Amino acid sequence: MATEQLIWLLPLPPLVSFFLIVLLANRNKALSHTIGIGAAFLSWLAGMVVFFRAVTGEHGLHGLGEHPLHSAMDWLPLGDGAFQIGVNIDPLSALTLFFVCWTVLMIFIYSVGYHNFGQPEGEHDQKGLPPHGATVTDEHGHQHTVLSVEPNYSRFFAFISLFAFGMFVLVVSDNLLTLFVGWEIMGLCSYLLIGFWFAKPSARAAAIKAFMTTRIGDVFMLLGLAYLYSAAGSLSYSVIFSPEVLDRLVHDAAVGGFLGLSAAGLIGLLLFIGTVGKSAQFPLHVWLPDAMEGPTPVSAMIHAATMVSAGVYMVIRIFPILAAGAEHGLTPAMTVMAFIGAFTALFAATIAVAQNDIKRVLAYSTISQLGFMIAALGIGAYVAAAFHLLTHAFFKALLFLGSGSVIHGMEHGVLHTGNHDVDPQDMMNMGGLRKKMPVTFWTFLIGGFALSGFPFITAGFWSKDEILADAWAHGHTAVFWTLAIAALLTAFYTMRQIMLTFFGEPRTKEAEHAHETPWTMTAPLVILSVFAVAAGWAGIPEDFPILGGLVANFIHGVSATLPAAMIEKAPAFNVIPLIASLVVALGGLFLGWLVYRKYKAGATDPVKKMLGGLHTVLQNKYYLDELYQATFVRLFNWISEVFTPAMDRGVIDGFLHGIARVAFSLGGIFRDRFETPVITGAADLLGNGVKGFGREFRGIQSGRIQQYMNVVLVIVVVLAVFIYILAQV
Amino acid sequence: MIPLSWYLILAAALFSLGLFGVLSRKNAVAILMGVELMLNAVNINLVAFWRYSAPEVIAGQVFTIIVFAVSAAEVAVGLALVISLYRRRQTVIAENIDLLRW
Amino acid sequence: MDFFTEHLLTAILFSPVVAGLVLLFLPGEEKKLLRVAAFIGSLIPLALSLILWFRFDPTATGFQFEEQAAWYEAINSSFHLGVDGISLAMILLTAILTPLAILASFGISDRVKAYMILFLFLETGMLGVFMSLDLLIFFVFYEIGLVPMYFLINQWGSATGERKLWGGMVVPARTYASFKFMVYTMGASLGLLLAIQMIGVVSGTFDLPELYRSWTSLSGTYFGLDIAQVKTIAFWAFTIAFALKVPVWPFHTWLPDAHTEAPTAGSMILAGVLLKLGAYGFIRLVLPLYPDQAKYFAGAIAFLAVMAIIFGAFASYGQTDFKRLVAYSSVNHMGFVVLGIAAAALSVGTENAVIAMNGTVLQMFNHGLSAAGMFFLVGVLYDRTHTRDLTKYGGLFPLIPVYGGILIFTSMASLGLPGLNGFVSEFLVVRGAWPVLTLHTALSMIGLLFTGAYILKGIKSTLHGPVNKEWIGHLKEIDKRELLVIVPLMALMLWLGIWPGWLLGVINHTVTALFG
Amino acid sequence: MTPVQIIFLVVSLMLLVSAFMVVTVRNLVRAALWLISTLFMTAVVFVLLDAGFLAVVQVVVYIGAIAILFIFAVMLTRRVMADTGPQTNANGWWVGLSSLALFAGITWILLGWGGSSADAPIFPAGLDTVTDLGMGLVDPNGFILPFEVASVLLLAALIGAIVVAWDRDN
Repeated sequence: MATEQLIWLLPLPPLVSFFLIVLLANRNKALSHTIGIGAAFLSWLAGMVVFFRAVTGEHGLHGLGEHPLHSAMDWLPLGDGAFQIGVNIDPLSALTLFFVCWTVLMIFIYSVGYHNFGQPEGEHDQKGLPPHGATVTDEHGHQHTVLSVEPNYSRFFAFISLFAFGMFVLVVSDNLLTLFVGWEIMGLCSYLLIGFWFAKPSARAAAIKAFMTTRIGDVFMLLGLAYLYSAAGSLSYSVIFSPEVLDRLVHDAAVGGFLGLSAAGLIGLLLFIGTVGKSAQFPLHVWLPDAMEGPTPVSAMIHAATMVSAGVYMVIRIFPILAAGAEHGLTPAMTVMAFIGAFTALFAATIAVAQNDIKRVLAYSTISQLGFMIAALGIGAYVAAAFHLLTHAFFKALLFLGSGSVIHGMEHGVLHTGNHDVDPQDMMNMGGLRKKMPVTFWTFLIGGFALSGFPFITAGFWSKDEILADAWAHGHTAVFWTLAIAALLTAFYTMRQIMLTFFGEPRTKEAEHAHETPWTMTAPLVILSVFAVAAGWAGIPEDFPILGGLVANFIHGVSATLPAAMIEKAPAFNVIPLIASLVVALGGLFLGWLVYRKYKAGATDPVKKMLGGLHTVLQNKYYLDELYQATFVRLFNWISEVFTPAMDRGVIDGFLHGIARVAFSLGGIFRDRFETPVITGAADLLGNGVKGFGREFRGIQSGRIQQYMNVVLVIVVVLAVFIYILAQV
Repeated sequence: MIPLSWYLILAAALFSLGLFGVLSRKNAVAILMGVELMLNAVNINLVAFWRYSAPEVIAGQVFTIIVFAVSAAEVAVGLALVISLYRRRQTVIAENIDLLRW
Repeated sequence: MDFFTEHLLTAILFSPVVAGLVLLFLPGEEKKLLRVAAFIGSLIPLALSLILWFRFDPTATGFQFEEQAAWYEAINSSFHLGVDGISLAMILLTAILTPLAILASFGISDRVKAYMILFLFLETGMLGVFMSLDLLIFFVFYEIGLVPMYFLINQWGSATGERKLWGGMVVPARTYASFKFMVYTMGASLGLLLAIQMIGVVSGTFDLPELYRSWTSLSGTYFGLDIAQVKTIAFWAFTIAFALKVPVWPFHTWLPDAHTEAPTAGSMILAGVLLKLGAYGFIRLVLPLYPDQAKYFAGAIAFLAVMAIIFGAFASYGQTDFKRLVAYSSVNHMGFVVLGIAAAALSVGTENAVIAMNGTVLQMFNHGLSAAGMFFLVGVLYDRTHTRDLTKYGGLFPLIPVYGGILIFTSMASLGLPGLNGFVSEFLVVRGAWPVLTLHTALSMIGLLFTGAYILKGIKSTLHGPVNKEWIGHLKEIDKRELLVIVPLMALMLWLGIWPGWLLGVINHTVTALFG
Repeated sequence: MTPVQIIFLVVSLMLLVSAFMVVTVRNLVRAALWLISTLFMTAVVFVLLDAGFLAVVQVVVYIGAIAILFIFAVMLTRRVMADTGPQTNANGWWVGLSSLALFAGITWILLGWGGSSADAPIFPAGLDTVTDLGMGLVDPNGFILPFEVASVLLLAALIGAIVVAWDRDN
């Protein structure tokens, strides 16, 4: 099969799987996950074939950059032409496709175990709530409470299938509109999956929050698309990133002369706001931590492999527009990105330090890492951003799945003791899990070190180092130092997490009874941990001392995606950013170990002691949620519930009722003063007169024939006399 | 010879007598008899005018024949009505028959 | 052209009336028979419309299947019918929605005969508007539609609910709503009638194709006014009549009342087709007859459209009555239609106009599907719970999973989720409007944002959250007949979302010829 | 006074007396008999007017059919009304006066009219009125239409009479 055809087919298996599960297999759990995983596997297979065919084509990645695998067809007939959609694989999408395929397949497999397939159904389990566990009796007659299977098991696979479809569509599309289609389908799925346990009010609220917050970005992105489409006449990558179009966009002023931007600048900013929403950048990041209400595989799906990556993927994709006209320093759009990215990286890292929920820490670290990527793009470090996107996807998926595994183990303990007040996600309740859950521990450790940027071995080190190197090389020192501090904090809170979770003694009974998870969960962890290490080797700078050149720098080829004029060489090796990387990573990890090595149950969190009041602020996420609640949400609620009804019912309907009232009273006056006395009066008079006359004179109608004849006789006589007299005169 | 006026006065007298009968009698059958008298008066008039004005034109006699037919029909229907009324209401007095009263 | 093809439009137009007359002679107590007969009767125009669709030549310019018969010769008004790509889409929409609405009203058991007959008459009224090529005929059909709808709301509307008026006057809500609907619409059509007569007097004909040629190039002085002033007055008369029907802010307040109080099928048709009459009036009459005025006032109309989009969304979000929430969503969605019309008026002759108008017509079709679907689903829930209060539901998803899935699907179509129908049309409208009405378009995004908010509020309050114990065991799953209503709609939504080319191709050719 | 005039006067007198008796006698059977007399005298008047055929018809139709019908009717309805009670209604006198006035008026007019004293023209010789009458009644250019209408009328009256008088109760 031609590769292009294969690309067209690539996203379809999950979509088919979605419909099959929804329509046919929704009562059969085994069939559902078989279909789901089968579809994910097919897509994975297709993805791998496409990936290897793409990167092993003539002239490698550079050849692919110049001649992407591309196929398109007419979709919307418009005017004399048509809007085309199609598929496109260039170095950037090939790279993205690679990690998406892997993480998606791993997450699918992991979900089987996470949702307790094969376990009995719980007696009190309800659809829409997490399973509460089932009571079983063993052969000795003892009653145990064990984990119970998720009641909406099939539905979960349907949703993540659709989610995977959205992501594949986004990656393979050759234009921004179908990219947006995939983008929004994922938005829907994230809504459905965050609200998977929809009977929990918190999950329901989180789902809506996620959808609405990202939608703020989406509507701006829609405007950006409309603008770009009208300015460039197309949304296909091959057209909008062509030098002529870029040139035109740079030299056209933005519509209405908005802030003195060029058209490219405004389009870029509008599209970037879409990413701010999707990739949870400040100030639209608030949805992501709440999104932890979903099942853990969902968190991994959203926060690592797919949705948030999609945001970054999109800005990397439109980088030519953002950077158009950047010959004289950063464009305004890039400046904004660099600022927001760097700020978010630091901001989220500070919050992560003060969180106790194992998933929330990861959520904030995700926001922070995405900030790294955005900041990297903002300073023009295209390759570094793509590289970090790749490595982050692997190690963050690993960390989320690992945390899910930890929670799962803790839930086991909770069911064993029967004390449901213990939050299995709270790190303060853990400790010592290293021995209970060895596979989870080692893989989590790898993931954590990758996130911290543990030097030379882990993937995170290489990608983060590349960002810092770029920042330093291009002289963006403010960005450099901000990111460096963020990286330091990252290493610190990661170590804090590892220490609190796995080291020391179990701090609760539940932790003592935690249990390693089944192979369906640990196997994905192991596979992902391989990538969390190895993915970094693909991007070791060529001129790095000793290690450089050992493995060919594959990642740098991604820059071939850009128009030829924009491709820059990797910055020359500089020792200062390297030292900075080493110091922040190792220093952060050491600090974390130092602070938490002796932490005991019941003791105050050392971080809290150190930070004092600031800790409360951090724990409450700088009170941003409360601020939004008090301003925007309240304002909009007021508009909806008070202002608009008052306008509709009060002003507009009031006006209408006023007219009606005037008409009614005019009618009343007319009726009482004219109609009733004059018209009706006259008519009544006539009628009554006739009636009265008839009543008086009906007596002559006696019914006696002879009387009538008498009358006739009289009249005849009278007439005759009259005529006679008349004749005489 | 007899002047035309004699016939006419005879007819007028007969007509007046018939009219008196129609208007004054109580019995419906008697009223019908009065009607017959009036018709006969008309017949006399018709024949007299025929004879005195244009005996060669037969129209006068034709009218009379038709009056015969009409009066025969009238009597037949009238008497049938009277009998029918008599059967139902046990009366033939015209004054009691006032179904068409208001 | 055989006889059948020549008179295809007449056949489509009057087949519902014939079916209604047949119904008249069926026994009134045979409810099942009446329902089935009405359903079959409404399938006839659908079948004929499909024939029309397949015999329609999408590449030809101008009107097709034209028919002309003498009607009112003294004033040069003739019974002139014809279709082009735009009206064909609307006819198809009407023909699809009516059988589904009749199927949806199988639950009605009160005066079934009258109900079904009114429904069939209503269909003829709507089809007539989309087919007529004569101003007087247009107006006649435009008004005919009001009467059955008035009775449907007034007689079969929701039985409970009251509306307080001034001075302590209290009237039943359905009486209030039907009265408002009728009087408001008629009042606004008064100007339309006068303007139509004025056109007739000035140009001596009511024939649309002829007016397209003569009216726009007319010059001179009439009624002591310059022709431009005359046209401006007539333009506003037309605009207000259609704006009220669409409805555009601030003429929209009849809509939530009428939609909320109407029976389920009535709301489906009201939102699905009747609102389109106004938009169709803009496209068929206002833009071609008053291009200069439309261009001059496009900004004002766009402003009203944006207000409709924004306040429609806000108002919808503020409701606690599920049906009212959906009703306000129509204000929101139809705002995009008017925005597209304004953009096309402003940029006529350019690519922007073509794209905006394509989006507009497609949006009309799409909103017809999704709004009808939403109203139907609200009706299904109401049938079971006898309440529309959102606070009384909650957590119904586990009780009625199939219904829940369908509700989410339809809600998402209404929200404009890519992959479903609403997205394509909204995107095209935004794309077409952006270059010419930038600020308006940007502001309308507030409305688009809140579209999400109210849709999610609907889902949140019904399906999600802790299960409301009251309904456990009392809630039936959606049944087969109801599935038969909603599944075709869903299929169309999905089909149009994934592959809108089949419909847009037909629309596009006409739009390009008219506005390109 | 010619003999014819004398005959006429006698016949007239008998006729008027009979008629007077018809409208005044209490016993209706007698009234019917007086009616026969009146009708017979009318037939005589017809003879005097050279209308022999009509006289015959008068006797056959009126006396032979109509008068007999009257007698039957009187007999059938006799029970309700004693022959002894007053046979005239309350208006009797008043009606009598107006009838007399009518007669007086007509006579007065007749007397004032010149044509009424004219003599009869000579009866044309050879004029066969019977044949003419017969031919006239069936002549399409003559009186066939009134004749047929009269026939239909008679038929209708016949049927009508039967229907009306039909005693459905028995």
